[in-house]
Amino acid sequence: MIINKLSLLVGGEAGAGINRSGFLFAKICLRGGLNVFGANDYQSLIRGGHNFYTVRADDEEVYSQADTVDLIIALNKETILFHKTELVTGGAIIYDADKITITNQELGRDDIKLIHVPLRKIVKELQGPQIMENTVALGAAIALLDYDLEIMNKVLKDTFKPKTAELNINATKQGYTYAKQNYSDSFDYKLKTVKTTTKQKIFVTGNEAIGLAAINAGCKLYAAYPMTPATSILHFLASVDRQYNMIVIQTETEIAAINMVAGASYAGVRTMTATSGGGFCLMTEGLGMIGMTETSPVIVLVQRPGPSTGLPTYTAQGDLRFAIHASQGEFPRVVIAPGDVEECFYNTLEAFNLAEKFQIPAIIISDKYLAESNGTTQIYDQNRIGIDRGQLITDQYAGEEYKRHKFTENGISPRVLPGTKGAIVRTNADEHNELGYTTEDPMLSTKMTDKRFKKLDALTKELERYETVKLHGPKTADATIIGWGSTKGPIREAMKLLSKEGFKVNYLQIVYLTPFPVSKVQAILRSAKKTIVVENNRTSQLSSIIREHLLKTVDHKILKYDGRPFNPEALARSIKEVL
Amino acid sequence: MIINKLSLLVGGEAGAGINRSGFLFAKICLRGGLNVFGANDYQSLIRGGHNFYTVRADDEEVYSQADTVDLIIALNKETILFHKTELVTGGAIIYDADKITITNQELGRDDIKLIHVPLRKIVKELQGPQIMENTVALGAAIALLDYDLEIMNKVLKDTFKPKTAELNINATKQGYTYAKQNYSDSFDYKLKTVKTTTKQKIFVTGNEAIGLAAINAGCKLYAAYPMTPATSILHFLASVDRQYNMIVIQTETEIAAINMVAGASYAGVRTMTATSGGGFCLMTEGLGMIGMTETSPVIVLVQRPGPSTGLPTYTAQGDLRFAIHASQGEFPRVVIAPGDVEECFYNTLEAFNLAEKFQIPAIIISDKYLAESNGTTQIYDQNRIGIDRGQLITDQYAGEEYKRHKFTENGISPRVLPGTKGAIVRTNADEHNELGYTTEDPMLSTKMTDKRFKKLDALTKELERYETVKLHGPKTADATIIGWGSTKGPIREAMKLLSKEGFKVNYLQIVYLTPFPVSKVQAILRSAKKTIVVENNRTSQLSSIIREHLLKTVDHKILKYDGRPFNPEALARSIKEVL
Amino acid sequence: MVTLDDLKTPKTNTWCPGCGNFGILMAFKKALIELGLQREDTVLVSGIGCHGKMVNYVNINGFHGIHGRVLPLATGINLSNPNLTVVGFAGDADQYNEGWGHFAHAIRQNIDMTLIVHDNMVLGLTTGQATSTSQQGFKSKSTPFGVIPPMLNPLAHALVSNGSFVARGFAGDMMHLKGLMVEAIKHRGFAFIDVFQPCVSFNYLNTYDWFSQRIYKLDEEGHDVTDRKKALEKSFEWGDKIPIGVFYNKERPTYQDSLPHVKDENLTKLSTKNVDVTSIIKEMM
Amino acid sequence: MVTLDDLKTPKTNTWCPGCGNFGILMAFKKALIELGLQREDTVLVSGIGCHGKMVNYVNINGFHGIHGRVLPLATGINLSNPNLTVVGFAGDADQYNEGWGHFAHAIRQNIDMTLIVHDNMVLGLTTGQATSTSQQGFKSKSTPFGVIPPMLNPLAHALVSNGSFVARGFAGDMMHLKGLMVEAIKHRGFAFIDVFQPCVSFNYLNTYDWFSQRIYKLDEEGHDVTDRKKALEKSFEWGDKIPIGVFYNKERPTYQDSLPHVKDENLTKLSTKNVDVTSIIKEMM
Ligand SMILES: Cc1ncc(C[n+]2csc(CCOP(=O)(O)OP(=O)(O)O)c2C)c(N)n1
Ligand SMILES: Cc1ncc(C[n+]2csc(CCOP(=O)(O)OP(=O)(O)O)c2C)c(N)n1
Ligand code: SF4
Ligand code: SF4
Ligand SMILES: [Mg+2]
Ligand SMILES: [Mg+2]
Repeated sequence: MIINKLSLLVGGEAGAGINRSGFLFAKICLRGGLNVFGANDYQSLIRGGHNFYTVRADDEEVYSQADTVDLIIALNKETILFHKTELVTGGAIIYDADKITITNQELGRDDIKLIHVPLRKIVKELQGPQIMENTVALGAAIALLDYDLEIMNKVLKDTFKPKTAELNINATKQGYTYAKQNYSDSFDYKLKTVKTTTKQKIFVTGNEAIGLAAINAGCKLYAAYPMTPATSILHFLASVDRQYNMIVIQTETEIAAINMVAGASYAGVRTMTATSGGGFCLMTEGLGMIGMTETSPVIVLVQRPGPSTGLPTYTAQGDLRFAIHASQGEFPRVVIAPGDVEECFYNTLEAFNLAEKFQIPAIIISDKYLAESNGTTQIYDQNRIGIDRGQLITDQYAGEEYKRHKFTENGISPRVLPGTKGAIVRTNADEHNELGYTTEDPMLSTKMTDKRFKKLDALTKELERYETVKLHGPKTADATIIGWGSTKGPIREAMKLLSKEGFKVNYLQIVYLTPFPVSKVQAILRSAKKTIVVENNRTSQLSSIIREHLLKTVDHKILKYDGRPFNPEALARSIKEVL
Repeated sequence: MIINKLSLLVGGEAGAGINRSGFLFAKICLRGGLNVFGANDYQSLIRGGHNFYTVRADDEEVYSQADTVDLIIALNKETILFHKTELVTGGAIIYDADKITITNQELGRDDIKLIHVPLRKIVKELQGPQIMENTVALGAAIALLDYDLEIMNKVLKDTFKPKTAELNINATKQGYTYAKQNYSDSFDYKLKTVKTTTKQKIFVTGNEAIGLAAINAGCKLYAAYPMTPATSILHFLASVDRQYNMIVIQTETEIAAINMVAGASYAGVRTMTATSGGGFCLMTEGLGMIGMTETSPVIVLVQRPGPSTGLPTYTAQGDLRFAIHASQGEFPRVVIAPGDVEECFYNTLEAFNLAEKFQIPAIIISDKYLAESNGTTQIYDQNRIGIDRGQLITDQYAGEEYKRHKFTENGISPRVLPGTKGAIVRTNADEHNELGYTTEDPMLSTKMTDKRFKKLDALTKELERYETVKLHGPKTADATIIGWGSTKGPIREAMKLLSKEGFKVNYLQIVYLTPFPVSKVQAILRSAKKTIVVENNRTSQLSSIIREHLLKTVDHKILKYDGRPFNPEALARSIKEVL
Repeated sequence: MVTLDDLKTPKTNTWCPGCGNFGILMAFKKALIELGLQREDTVLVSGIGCHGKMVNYVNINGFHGIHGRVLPLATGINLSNPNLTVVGFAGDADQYNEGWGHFAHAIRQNIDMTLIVHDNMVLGLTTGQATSTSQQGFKSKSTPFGVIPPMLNPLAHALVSNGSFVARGFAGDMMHLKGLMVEAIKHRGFAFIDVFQPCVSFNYLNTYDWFSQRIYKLDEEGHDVTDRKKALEKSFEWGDKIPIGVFYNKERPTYQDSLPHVKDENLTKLSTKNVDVTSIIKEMM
Repeated sequence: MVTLDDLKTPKTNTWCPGCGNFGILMAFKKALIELGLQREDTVLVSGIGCHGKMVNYVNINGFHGIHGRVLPLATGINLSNPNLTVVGFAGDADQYNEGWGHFAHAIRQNIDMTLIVHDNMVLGLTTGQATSTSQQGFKSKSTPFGVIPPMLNPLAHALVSNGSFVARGFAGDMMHLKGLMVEAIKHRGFAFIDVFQPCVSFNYLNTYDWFSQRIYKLDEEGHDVTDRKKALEKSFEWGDKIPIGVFYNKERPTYQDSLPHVKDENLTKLSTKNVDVTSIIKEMM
């Protein structure tokens, strides 16, 4: 009997509620005190095709999906055919044999259990919509797993409006009862609620965490044009803007969005936009203007596989160099890559502070895997990172004529917002003097460039206090894995596996990519015996950055660029190969 | 007496014909067998302000402007005030004392000659337009320099329509006569026609050279939106499109331009666009589409100082990293940086060939200084670089169903143009299969990415035969200067100065920045005693690229980012400081 | 003669069952057959969105471009080789949001191509956000409190941009739409058809029924297609009665017509050897 | 009360002597004075082009943005702090070429701002290429054989986009233009003025004289500014008689009017301490 170590997959056509049902299952586990990780996999289509959602539940912490599946809920035949090889021996498939006929030959293995539940029939009897089949199946899964139906009912009640909730509660009950009666004790995997001493955790996606942090940080204007996988930030914020005095506006294009947030930042609000590669391309000109005008929007770049439209609903880490070097000319920026849903929250707060304090654009670089997967994390500390708006004069302004781009020791010019009595606030995408008027003077231009780069020095200094890199695992190890962003989950899972096998590896996570934390990385790599970069791209952009900044070649690269995240076991295997 | 070593400056308000008159003077020198370099300096305005054009004429080769000026033609007072300190001892200023009163105090030096010519009066007498004052002054300059008025007349005849030419010929004659009568032999600098055995040379800007090469290469569609300093390519091509069966179209935006050339390339024509940083930003999304669809336009990026609008009429080399990494995802491209007007021509032809042969975007990166300065060069060999369109099936297509993105050994899929009998030509910004249909399959996606990167291998191999780097000066030296693009002129001039002083330096010019010619650079730097990077930017992007590819820090960086090109003597001084 | 079978592709169609796009797809195939166009001589250019998948479902030349850029992409193809018949398929967000900056310009220039906009009044492929042609008050994930501005009127914009062929079709009336496509493709110059395309997954408001109850055919009312002013008036009709059909159709010189040196020239045939530029070089001496 | 002197800046004006921009500059300053606006409460947003230099010549808050983006930039400012009076100055290429994609949308949304387009029918600062409003046949360095397409009609586009204030001025009639500006700035909602602005350096065709001979004032003819259809008809008048003045003026709800939670709220005053998001976090449990 295997208790509280489960990997479940719900699969079916797009539009069959796959995402929702996987999510519900995960929530149920969470409520029982388990740690959960949920990831979706869907195609660029609205109905049909093949979608699936995997949930991993564990009494220990889980950081990613698993390589294998213990229980499949198959709402269509494809799900069985595509995923049967992922099933462990002793694993089971819940399906409706009235709808799906699968021959032994098609299945090709006899070490797994087929659990027929008459989903369609039950839904028909309940006169529910077809999409409810997945709730019935969930009930059956709960039964197989010997888990607590009451928690499920509670989650349904919290999720749906009363009427829908009731319908669904009935549905799960039917599924539950059917499975209990027909398949009692036929499955080795069980889930048990865990009494945790720690506080209830939350289950959240990377995009939600960023959106939530933006609200917490006092973001008042969010402007964006829909683009997978950034869109859910827009949806999330649009659904709550009325509660938080925010304006959430869907613009006509990404160009409009970036210029709108530049204007908003100049006016004096905290502001954010998000997009993916194609939209980021269109934002690059505005990005440079933000650099030049020393305004401070936060820009979220949620990567997906390119080049161009690529694989719009899948994941990749191919835009790092682009984010670092985007736009003509040279100006300081900060590029931050959170690695999990916890960091998505706190790093976003940092991004808002750094942007305003140094009057620079802050780019948060994420990807589909991080943005749309659900992770379990501690309830966010809403006051851990206080709001620091930098040098901002909000009352009346007095003294010498206000100079928006005043030369100062550290390059940062105290900010006054337009509308403030006594001050005229002028800025300029052209090179300008301290007052913001256009200049073409060579000496002044040099000085203004230097002023902007002084801020980079100040920023670099400030970041010494930040967790710009994190070392996970033992301080000394036989090999050091290096990564950035969403590979964090699979890497940490792989480390668990490796450590079980007695391998001593640690993991250097680089959170701040620009300015690159040279000395911190150097300090860690100096004692690294062997370095292995893990990245979701083809050219290993991080390796090139390490070469550039540290004059150091990493020993090995493990790269994956098929749009899918790393799986822990496969990754552990690849690591072992080079150890 | 100094013969055939002259630096002349014509200065005045915008709209006073400064550019034209400097250019005419240069042409006159050229026709006399001299080598000439002409550079303009103007502000972002149409009339007024202060513009100037410098001409250097020499019987030896000249590669850039000089640090000092021997003769000034001042059409306004500012010209005198701004440039008096640049005048050498014994230098002269031609001006109209009736218009410009300048006190000794204002002048502040007594080692120069003031040459009054009644420009306004002469023009009035001739009933010419005010702008003709500069032609009168030119005539006076010819007289002072003891040069040949006949050549001047010839140039005027070749340049203007008969009536205007005649008017101008009269004007120069008046200026000439006045100066001969009043200032005969008062100036130490002389010009003499030179009988050269070599062929007549041409005088051309970087932009003209690129435009000319495009025509020579068979470019049939040029689409662009005006942006300084790329605009003159548009003007140049628009003026001759009717002679060469070309379509030259001013688009509504740069986004339209890049997509239009992508479409044209798919249809099967050689095609080009050009812009500067801001426009290039807007093109980055299309650039990625070109990478993905394996189309092959040539894109010219003419840099100016950023960030953002920056100094729109000045020069910089701040966009190198951006050009290399622009657009999301990863795909091969070629980035070529010609260093002078000769290379502008031949490199452009190479760009067209490489783009088509490897079905990749080719980026030519230039800057204002190279694009708008006139250099002297040998008449271009129009057949040196033949047209190589790569694997192109133009007749009928037969055989298996045509696969636009067929997997092949070297990644290059033979091309058929739409309209060809027997073949359906399909391409796709989404990831696609060989036939161009959308795919989301992980294995196929990996394979397609690898296919595109195989082309990079093939390209890298092909480039071994190309002059991707050039070593100027002695093979062994005490120091090696490293540069790319337009710094070539000032660097070569500085080398002349240094070698006269006995310093032994050589100069590694990197022409192909992507793919970076690692082994060639390595081979040269291995034996370099001291390395000095010279760049028109603040962060020394080339140094970072050398670090990245060669794991090598250069010893010194000489950087200038005030919008102005390096001057040879100042550069030589800076080099000496670190020798 | 091409047949429906020739036009079939191996790709499984991934539109939602019942989607209006099927009507557009079939209408286009039938139009191609009726026009007797060769597969090799026809190019389908599409944007990004559900509509963009057209390129996967018609076996003719195709370029699936990026979001919003059907027009410049198609223009590049058309100018390079006027022998090709170029038909662009865009979405409402694709053309009226992201690609809005090209719309009036391609029309003014009278590029010789056809543009068909799948106007489902939502961003379909990104799961149903509101778009420029969504009705005021329309609720979506990005506009949970309803769309604020009044809807964009693409036909009116096309008409005031000197559009030479401006029409509206309905995906639910395939044969009528086919007729419009035939006329549009035959039209020398820029032909624009906005197609009402029910999105069964996200547009709960503008359904087949909604349209069917409202639309009427202009040609059945004796509308004069050469009267731009009338056409403009008709373009504002919205509410209980909404016209479909040809609003305006009158040829005027195309862009190429004004380029005597390359008129009807297939430029792709010309770039084979180095072009002699001696005459320009002479001027540089 | 601001005075002309208060509005002066230390920057030397670099427009060509005689440029129409001087008329626009003076009209704007006088409008500001007439309206009694405080310098601190007014923001000038400009694009890139000769017109863009406005920001250097009026001593009020200013943001000199990038080419073509006056509208989204100004929108961001206006939405963040509706207490500010935002006036955008764009060029014809700036707004009708590069920025065309924003035009209809800002108008539809009825952002509460004023947009003034310096319509000199050329790209001035880049030395006189043709633009969307250049007349057919206009010769320039980029169109040496003459402009091909018919000119864009920005007023008509504004009108069919539900523009709530649409007007045209003439830089050569400064006092009339000032009147338009005063009305436009007072207008609650999006106010658009296209200004005929002679470019003495590059537009040899549409000169002061050319305009003076043709223009007449709508208000002198009793034009009804609440009649959109009439306004549209008037917008097509071109040739011997060209109308200037207010074509249309009728307020409708602004974008902010439809945002009850932030209506008239100065959002810039709100981001000072961490916002409590407990209620959302609870849903994530
Ligand atoms: C530059 C860019 N921005 C955003 C997207 C994301 N995106 C994909 S499809 C789409 C819109 C789809 O709406 P529409 O054009 O109306 O097409 P439909 O799906 O309704 O046919 C968007 C915004 C993108 N691909 N590229
Ligand atoms: C993205 C981008 N493209 C091109 C330019 C170059 N540019 C500067 S001003 C200008 C156009 C000027 O024309 P217009 O907007 O009509 O202004 P005017 O000078 O006539 O006032 C252009 C294209 C730019 N700055 N940015
Ligand atoms: S989402 Fe709408 S437009 Fe897209 S395929 Fe489904 S029904 Fe059609
Ligand atoms: S170029 Fe034209 S628009 Fe620009 S300042 Fe001169 S006259 Fe005015
Ligand atoms: Mg749509
Ligand atoms: Mg203009």
